Amino acid sequence: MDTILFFIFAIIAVVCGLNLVLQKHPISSALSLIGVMGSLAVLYLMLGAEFLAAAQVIVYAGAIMVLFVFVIMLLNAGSEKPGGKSWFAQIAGIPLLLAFIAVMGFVIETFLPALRSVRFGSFAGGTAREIGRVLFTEYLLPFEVTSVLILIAILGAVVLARKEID
Amino acid sequence: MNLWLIPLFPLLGFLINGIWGRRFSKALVNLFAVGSVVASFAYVLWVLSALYPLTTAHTETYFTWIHSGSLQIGFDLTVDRLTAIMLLIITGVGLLIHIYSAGYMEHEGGYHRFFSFLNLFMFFMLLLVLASNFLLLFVGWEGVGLCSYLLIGFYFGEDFANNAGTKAFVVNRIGDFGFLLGMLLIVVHFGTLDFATIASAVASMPVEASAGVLTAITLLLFVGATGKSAQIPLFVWLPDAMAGPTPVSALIHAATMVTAGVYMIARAAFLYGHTPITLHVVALIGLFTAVMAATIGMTQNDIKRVYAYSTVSQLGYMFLGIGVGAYSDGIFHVMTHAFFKALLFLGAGSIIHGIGGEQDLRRMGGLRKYMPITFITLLAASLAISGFPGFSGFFSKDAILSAAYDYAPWMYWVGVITAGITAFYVFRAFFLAFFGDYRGHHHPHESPWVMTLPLIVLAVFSVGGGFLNVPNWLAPMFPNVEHGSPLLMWISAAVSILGIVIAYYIYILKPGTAESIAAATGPVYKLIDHKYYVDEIYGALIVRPVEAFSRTVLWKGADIAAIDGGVDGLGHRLRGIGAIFRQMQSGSIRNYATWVVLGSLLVLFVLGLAGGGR
Amino acid sequence: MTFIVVSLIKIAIVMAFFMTVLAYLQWIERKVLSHIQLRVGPRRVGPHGLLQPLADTLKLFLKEDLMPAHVNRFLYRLAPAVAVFLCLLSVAVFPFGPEIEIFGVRTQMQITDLNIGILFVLAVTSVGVYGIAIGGWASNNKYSLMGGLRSAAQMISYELPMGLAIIAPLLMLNSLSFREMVNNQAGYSLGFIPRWTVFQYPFPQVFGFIIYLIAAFAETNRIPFDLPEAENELVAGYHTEYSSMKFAGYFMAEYANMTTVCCIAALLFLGGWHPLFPAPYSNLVPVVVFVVVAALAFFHGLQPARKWDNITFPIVGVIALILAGLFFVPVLNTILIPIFWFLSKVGLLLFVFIWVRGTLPRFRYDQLMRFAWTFLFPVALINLLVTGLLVAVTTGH
Amino acid sequence: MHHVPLSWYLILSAILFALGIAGFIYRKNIITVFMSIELMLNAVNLSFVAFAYQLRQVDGQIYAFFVMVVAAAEAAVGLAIILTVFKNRKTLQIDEIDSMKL
Repeated sequence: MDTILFFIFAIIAVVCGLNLVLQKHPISSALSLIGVMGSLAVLYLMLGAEFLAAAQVIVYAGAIMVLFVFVIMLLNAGSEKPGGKSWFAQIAGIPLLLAFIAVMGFVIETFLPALRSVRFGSFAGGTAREIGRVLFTEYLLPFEVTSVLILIAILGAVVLARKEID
Repeated sequence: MNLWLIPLFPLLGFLINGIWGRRFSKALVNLFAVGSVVASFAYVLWVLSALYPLTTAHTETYFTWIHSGSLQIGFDLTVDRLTAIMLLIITGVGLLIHIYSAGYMEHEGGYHRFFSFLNLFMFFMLLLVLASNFLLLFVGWEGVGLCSYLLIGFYFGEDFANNAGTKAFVVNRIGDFGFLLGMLLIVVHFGTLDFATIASAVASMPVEASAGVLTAITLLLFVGATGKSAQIPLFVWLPDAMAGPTPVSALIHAATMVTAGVYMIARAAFLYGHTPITLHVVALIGLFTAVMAATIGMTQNDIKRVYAYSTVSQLGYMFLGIGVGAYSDGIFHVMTHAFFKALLFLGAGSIIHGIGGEQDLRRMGGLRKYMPITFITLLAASLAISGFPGFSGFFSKDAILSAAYDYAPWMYWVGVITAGITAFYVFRAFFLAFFGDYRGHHHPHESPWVMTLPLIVLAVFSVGGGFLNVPNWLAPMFPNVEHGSPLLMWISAAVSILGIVIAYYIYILKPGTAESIAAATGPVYKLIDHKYYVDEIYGALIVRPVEAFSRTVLWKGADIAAIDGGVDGLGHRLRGIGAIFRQMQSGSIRNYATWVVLGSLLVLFVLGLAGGGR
Repeated sequence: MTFIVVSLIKIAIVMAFFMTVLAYLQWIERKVLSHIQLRVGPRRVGPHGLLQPLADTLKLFLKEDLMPAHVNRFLYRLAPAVAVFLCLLSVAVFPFGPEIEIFGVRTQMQITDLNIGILFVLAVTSVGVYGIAIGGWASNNKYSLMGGLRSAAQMISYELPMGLAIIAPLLMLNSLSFREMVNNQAGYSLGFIPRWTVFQYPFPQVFGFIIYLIAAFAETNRIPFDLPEAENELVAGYHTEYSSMKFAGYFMAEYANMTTVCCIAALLFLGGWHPLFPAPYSNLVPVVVFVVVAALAFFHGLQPARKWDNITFPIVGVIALILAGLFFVPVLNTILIPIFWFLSKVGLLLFVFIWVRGTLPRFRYDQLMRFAWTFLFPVALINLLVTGLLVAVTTGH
Repeated sequence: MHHVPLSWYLILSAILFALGIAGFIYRKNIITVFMSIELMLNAVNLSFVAFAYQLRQVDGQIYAFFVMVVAAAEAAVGLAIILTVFKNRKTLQIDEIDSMKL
């Protein structure tokens, strides 16, 4: 059962990833990115990270991608004009990509020690209770720092994006 | 006994005239300038009378001037019989020349400047003579060089004066360079510069048959002497030094400064005694300088140049005397030469003063009617210099020639011939100036008494100087060996008289013969007339190559190619490298992205290699 | 194997019931609104317009499915589908009854019990924004674009206060799964006060409930916040270009969202299927209610105001009586009572929605946004802080 | 093959990362580039969670969570910048935005 689920969502993720790269219009690549995030959420569930899966959907798909879709809609920029891509990228692009994936695959297969096989539910570490406990004890400082970071980001965004009222 | 007062008086004269001279009247400047020399002369007489027998040197040390490590140099002055003679010459002749120049410089600009420099010269000369170690002597040595430069270049408005001054200074410096090296070698070898200590150290050393350290020291010191006393290689500056006012030529380039070289070697006799090779070199150079200068003197038309070349020639005789070991005869000739050469120059000065600055013999003549005193005093001087029996020149020159005969007979015969030539060219100038009719277009007139009085005093000394028996006065310092048979004396006297008769014959009886001889001898005459092309040779051998070398190699090569090339080149190359990296800032985000990815892959690769995955 | 069969059956039951409720909710709304506005509402189709929803769906179904030319084809079709799919999704986690034993099978009256139930619902609502945003953008006209943007912005803004309002009760119920939350609300403190979150001991979540409701109105673009598709301003907002089934999709999505939100409110704040007062008495309440309904029906049936009243009203009365009778069957009793209480709470909240729609005027867009960020959000924060403080104090660790 | 070995998850994350890089380099529209960066971040999150599973520790997930937070902040600021860029230069094509001068 797990393998079937894994394959379904892995393929969805890869297809959406490809779609993101190949699509001309940003809105379609945005939606394909949402597809990738959804499938990743499911994979997180498979790996026992429930809270993270929910967070992924809420934060990534629900908030960040909405921003992206918003900006795309607001700017209403058309699809990319063809041409202008360096000849090197045209020719060497794909083979290099495959080479990179092959190398990473090789590295993963050989270097890493015995990896477990993924059984759904065999590691239930990712519950909200567990993450909450760890987050507010061991990782309290990073948590506070990131909250400050988010505050700064909000201020920055507001300042940058508001219309000049002058 | 505070000997330091002797040089102090001229120094004070220099300072006073130098600082406030501009505001003083001529009389006041005279008062200080001449007054300081009079005081110094009087004090010298008083000191010498106090120390009369003076068989041994009287040294006074005042303070330690330099103390670095083992080298200890003190500011200490010495007086011994040799110094006594030099002091008397310097202050005596100096005083006469100061009085003379008061009249001569009457209507010249920069009156106070002239006298302050003259006093400064006196101070340095006295310091040089009184010094009891090489370094203090060297201070005086440099000081007089400086003053000669200042005084030669007195008419700094004129180009020839400036060039002559610079030439004199540069040539002197070259000589001083040799002197400095000699001193350094002494310090290295003996560890001190004091005459007494060196003398005691050298006494125990063997006489150097072959070339050793002592020979090197003495030779280097001799190089300094040739520079200062205008001998063969470095004499070129003296004839041009005539660009200065005549009293300067008289005092510095006749009586005192040029004899400094001879005095220095006499002072360092304890060194030269041990190096026969150097003495032989000194003798040879002295002889050749004498011969060469005398021949050039024959063809000169400027009266001061004639006397300048005669100075070079007489200095050659002094070095000959020293070279053959007759130190006392050399010094004796220094004294007599001081008298008659100063007189010759002052006489020439009064002639030039009389005929409005004209110096060319061809535009003089028949002046005995207009300047009787100058005529008589100049006659006495000419007789003295040509060694006419009974006059001072005869005694000192003859002593040197007989000593030369003992040393090497051929030297005697060359010396005698040169004496004859000397007599010839001196009287040539004398007859051209005073006999025949006046060829100039000025109204010649006799100089005032303030100029003629010193002439008379000097004339007396030129005639009587020979009887001051200097050699036996210096006996305790230099062993005086009786030498030469009377026959040699008569031969030299006869030759000099012959020279006078020939000159009389050519220039008085048959005025046209000079030109005919010149035409007849043709190339030889031209060679001599052009002073053996010495200046041209130096120019070609040294000046032009050095100039060319500095222009091509130093300027173009080192400066432009190496330094500029290096610096600008570096800057250029950096810009080149900068240009390469500038390409990276192309502004295209895709380039940046590619660089980012490549960079991260590289880091990944390195980490993979290094880390190797735990 | 039984798991799949049982869950399939449950899904079938819930979907059937849910779809009919959606349809008739539309009818109820129109009837209530008309009575609020002293008018009669739909009466033509079937008795008292009861068949009106059926007529509407048929109409929408049969209408020609327009496909405007300048529209982004794929996204135009995708948007309504996404909207409908997402709002139906969250029903899966709502429990409407305790553990029961039917035909020898022990099961929970709930399609599935996720231990991150509430997070799942939150995720679904946050993703729900895309349906509207993309719909607005894809139809490629200014009004729908503006409508889509505004409603998306509004939903996002109100998602925050709603999220905070939801977190507050969680502190007290300290579990994310709906079933455990409702179980924690069982029992009565001081004998008669039910331990619903709204009345629970450390800090009754009355404020949380109110904030949640307001945010819920905004989330579902209901009246006070329905500016995006307000008729007189942006024509029809994001679904201007849509017709027939696609329009029906949006329509259904709106009502489905409304019911979902009410279910969450009922489960979180009003104690799910727990009765208002202790057991023995509460069982009688449903019977009493139905008997009263039957009486009213017969009374109206006797004095027919309209042509067929004398027939329709008695029929209604009889049905009510049958229902009342059902409650006496011991086996059904355990099932029906919890459902009754759960549905009555949800029904009450839906009535509130419709009631508000009939009475309140519409917010202007900037007022709406300012209200969210400057008032609702801070109050929700304070509520959360106070709850946290009191829970920490009372539980004492 | 009853269960999937963890290495496949890692390979999947590698593939997604590679796709991210391709998009990052290849695309010309700023927003698409920005999104491919987000994709890369997601790929990293996946490997984080995979290793959290492998090591039976929840720290990996915490890191993934923080990555998500940072990505949110970055997206906010980045999109604001893209807005201003578009306002000033009327274009989103990377090649046309290559000099500081407008």
